[in-house]
Amino acid sequence: MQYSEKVMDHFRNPRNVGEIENPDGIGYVGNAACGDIMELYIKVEENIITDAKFKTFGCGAAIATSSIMTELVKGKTIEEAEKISNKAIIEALDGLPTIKRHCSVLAEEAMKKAIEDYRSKNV
Amino acid sequence: MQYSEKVMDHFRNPRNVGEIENPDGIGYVGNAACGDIMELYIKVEENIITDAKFKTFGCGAAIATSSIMTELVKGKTIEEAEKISNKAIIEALDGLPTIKRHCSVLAEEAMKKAIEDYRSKNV
Amino acid sequence: MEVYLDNNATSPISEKVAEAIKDSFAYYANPSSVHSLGIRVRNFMDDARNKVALALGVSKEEIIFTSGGTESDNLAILGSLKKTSKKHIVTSLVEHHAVLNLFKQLEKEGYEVTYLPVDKDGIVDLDSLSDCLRPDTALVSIMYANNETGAIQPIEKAVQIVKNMSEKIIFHTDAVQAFGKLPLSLRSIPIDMASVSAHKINGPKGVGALYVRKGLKIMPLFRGGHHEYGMRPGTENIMGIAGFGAASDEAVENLSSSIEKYTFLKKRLWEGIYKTIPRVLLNGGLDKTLPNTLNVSFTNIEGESIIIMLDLEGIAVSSGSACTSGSLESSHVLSAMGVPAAAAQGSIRFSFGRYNTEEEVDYVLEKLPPIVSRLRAMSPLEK
Amino acid sequence: MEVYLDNNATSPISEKVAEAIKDSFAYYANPSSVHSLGIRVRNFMDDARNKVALALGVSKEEIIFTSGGTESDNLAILGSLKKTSKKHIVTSLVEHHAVLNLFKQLEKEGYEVTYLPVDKDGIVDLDSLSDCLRPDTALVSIMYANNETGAIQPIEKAVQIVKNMSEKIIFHTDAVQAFGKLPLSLRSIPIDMASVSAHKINGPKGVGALYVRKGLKIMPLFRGGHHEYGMRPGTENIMGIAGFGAASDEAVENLSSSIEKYTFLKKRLWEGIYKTIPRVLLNGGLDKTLPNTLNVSFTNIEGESIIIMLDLEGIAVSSGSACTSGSLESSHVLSAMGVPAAAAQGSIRFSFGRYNTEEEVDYVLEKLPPIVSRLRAMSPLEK
Ligand SMILES: Cc1ncc(COP(=O)(O)O)c(C=O)c1O
Ligand SMILES: Cc1ncc(COP(=O)(O)O)c(C=O)c1O
Repeated sequence: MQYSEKVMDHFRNPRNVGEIENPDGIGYVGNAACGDIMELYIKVEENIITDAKFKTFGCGAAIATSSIMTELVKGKTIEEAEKISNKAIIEALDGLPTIKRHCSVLAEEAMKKAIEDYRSKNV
Repeated sequence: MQYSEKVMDHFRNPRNVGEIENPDGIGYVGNAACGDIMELYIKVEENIITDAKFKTFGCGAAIATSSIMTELVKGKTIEEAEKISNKAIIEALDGLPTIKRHCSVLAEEAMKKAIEDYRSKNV
Repeated sequence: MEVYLDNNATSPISEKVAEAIKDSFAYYANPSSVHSLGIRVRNFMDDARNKVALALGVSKEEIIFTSGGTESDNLAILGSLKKTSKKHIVTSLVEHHAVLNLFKQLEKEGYEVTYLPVDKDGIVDLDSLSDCLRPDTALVSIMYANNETGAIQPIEKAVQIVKNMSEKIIFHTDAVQAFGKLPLSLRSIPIDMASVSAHKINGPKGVGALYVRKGLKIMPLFRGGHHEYGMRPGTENIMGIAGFGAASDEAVENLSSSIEKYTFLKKRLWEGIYKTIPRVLLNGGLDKTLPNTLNVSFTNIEGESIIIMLDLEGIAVSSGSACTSGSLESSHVLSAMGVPAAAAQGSIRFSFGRYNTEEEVDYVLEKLPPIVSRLRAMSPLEK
Repeated sequence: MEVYLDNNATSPISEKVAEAIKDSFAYYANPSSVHSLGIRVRNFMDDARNKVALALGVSKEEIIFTSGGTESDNLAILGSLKKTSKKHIVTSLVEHHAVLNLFKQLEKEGYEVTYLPVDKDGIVDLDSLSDCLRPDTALVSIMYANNETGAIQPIEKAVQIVKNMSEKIIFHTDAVQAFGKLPLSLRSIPIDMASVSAHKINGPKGVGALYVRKGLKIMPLFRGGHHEYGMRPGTENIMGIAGFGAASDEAVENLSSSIEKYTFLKKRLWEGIYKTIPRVLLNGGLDKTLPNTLNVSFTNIEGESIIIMLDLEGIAVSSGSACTSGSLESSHVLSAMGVPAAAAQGSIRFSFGRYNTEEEVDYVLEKLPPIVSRLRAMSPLEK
């Protein structure tokens, strides 16, 4: 496995680690047996994501994809954030080893779940 | 294949190479397809082998076994010569590689045939 | 500081091994050749064969050189199964993939396989072994010591159980991790075959051997010339074999001092970890394992991220076996031992070798606790 | 004088290869490891892979490292047969034992085998090839150049014939003797697989490669980890692979100059023999053979005794292939060419390599005639 410099940067200096108190949405995906768990928190104001944080149990790629996802969504509308695909994440990280692509899928799913959670509370 | 010094000596300096003119017995064994042909000549006087020569087509062991056989039989009675087994030849050569043992059998057979030939002419 | 603690994955070539390899360059002919250059190479190779044999406590006619532990395992198992029509075979749940994946393949091809369970320390259950043997049991393959946890199996007892049932059941052991780390005297046990590999004991990668007890004939894995007593065709890896001989020699020579050193370093590392890091588990225990192997679970964090963090500090370790690193499955060994997933995922194997020092252990003990803290601070399981 | 003319059996390691091997000692980690030491080794290995690929005119993802030519041949043939249920397979009568003995084994196991005949120069008969292909033909394996006579086979035409019949018939070539001695550009022929071995081109023994055309999947010969694209498990022979890479590089670099040199030496040796020794036969001819290989029959005397006599003068040659020397069978290659037994038994292969000189050829030409005379004087066939 050879990670890109971007992945290594996000792994060594992950952005937005932690939890948000009273978040507007939480997305939780994965399980310990699979080796990856991601928990994403978002704060939403007037349909715009103003803050995002994560907690992740997993490999280097899992941590890096979570980290970059929180960066990507900040300042975006809910609709824009929802459209961030795993491919966009891979691109933003200058690539991921083939066997680590599922991490980008997890990050996409976690964000979708967080948005879903936000919506379910705001109907 | 690793030959004993004795084998190498008989191969480098084979004793009694050649034919005997008007031999009392000739033994011819083997064929080209098998890779070995031996021809042994004996001269017999009053039941004693007074001379022996050989011609051999074959590997190092074939040449060495022929050579030592001619040495071993000289001065022996026909009955003594007949009893020289392939084991005796192997011993006299300080051993032979396993896959070369058939050469000692050939030498034994060639001598037996030469004696048979001698007897058939002297009944 | 560069600290290599991944010696169970592979180990650096020693100086003596490097010398033996360089010396081998002068033996360039083909050992099958008739001419004297060939004979010289044959004798040179047999010297090395003798050294490997001595290290195993067997004789040189019983050693077949192969391309490594994986091939040795496959040759032993497939080579003996081709000689019988019996269809029941036995192994353990904690074998290396070279054995385990072969058994899975054989299962697909119609063999009935018993996978023996292990206890919480990774020791194979001998009652299950006794119970599973049948008249149509062809072969039992149990490793001597485990690559991930270092767990040492009760091989002598296992062989006795099998041979009491029937002399004819073939007993093979994967001794790749035990070789050179434990005293071995295979002649004194009625074992049939044992696999070893040079690169785990400071020899070169890509060369191994299979001990095949005198009198036992197995079929080759593939066809060609009459090399290695007809059991393994192909021009011999002279350079690798020379290095393997030297490595075996050295391993025997240094055995007791290395056992002493490894035992000390391992205890120091474990005690340091235990004192400074909460919620750690020792997988396999301290005493029933290879002196050089320490397997620790750092709960609630994942192994690869620990490895990379340590790597950034110059420390090389692994999680699980080197072959499966980078794959998505978690350790089949820890899961057979009943280690829960969140702990199994965070397991790290520290494996010592010839060149490790006390200072290196202390360096690891300095770097490791903050890494675990940082990763735990990110973990959603830490609440 | 020490004159080594047995380079088709194996060849001495070159200086650059020796350097590459020594350099490899610094790349000691396991290439499957996650840590950066492992990644360095992986990249180092891929460098060598690239060099081998370039020498074959293919790309590095198409190269699988093995333990040598024998394993490569077996992997290619068994690995592709395991993927199909078709039961007709084709090879030639003049293959190396690595292929021929495997086909004989497959025949026993129920495959229908066509052994293609050769002409008096040892060239495979292409009409027989066209005629034998059937809807259930699974695989054709024909060597690129013969080890005993050097005969170069019409591989491009053979591949065309096979692929015209059906794209699906797998075409494998044993290119062990052609590699590094002829210009090869496998990408430009629709060939599926090709076997090569390092030790025939001044690389180390015990390492080889199989070219597997992109997109083709074969089954591994044995099981273990996921190495070599899943086709060949076992920790990689880094040292051997490094040497193989360097040897491939050098072979490509020196190709045209070595062809020129070998052609000159071979012609000089043959003309010298022909002029001074009566009743000699040139097996395979001068032009349709590898530039470095000269196979001559000295009628009415036997090969081993010639070899030993030459050996006593410091000249190393062989008769037949190195694998069969010491065995009792005479050359299956010469017999397929119709060479009579008394001539086949007295055949000697002179095979040139990197370090041979004109002086050496002249030395052989001085020593050889009296040896032949002496042995003929002992031969009962000389009447
Ligand atoms: C227990 C065990 N068996 C087999 C092997 C395979 O040996 P090799 O890598 O030499 O093929 C290894 C190491 O990789 C091992 O640790
Ligand atoms: C044509 C040919 N094929 C295969 C082989 C086998 O290669 P290796 O000795 O590397 O197994 C050889 C040489 O021995 C050969 O000449």
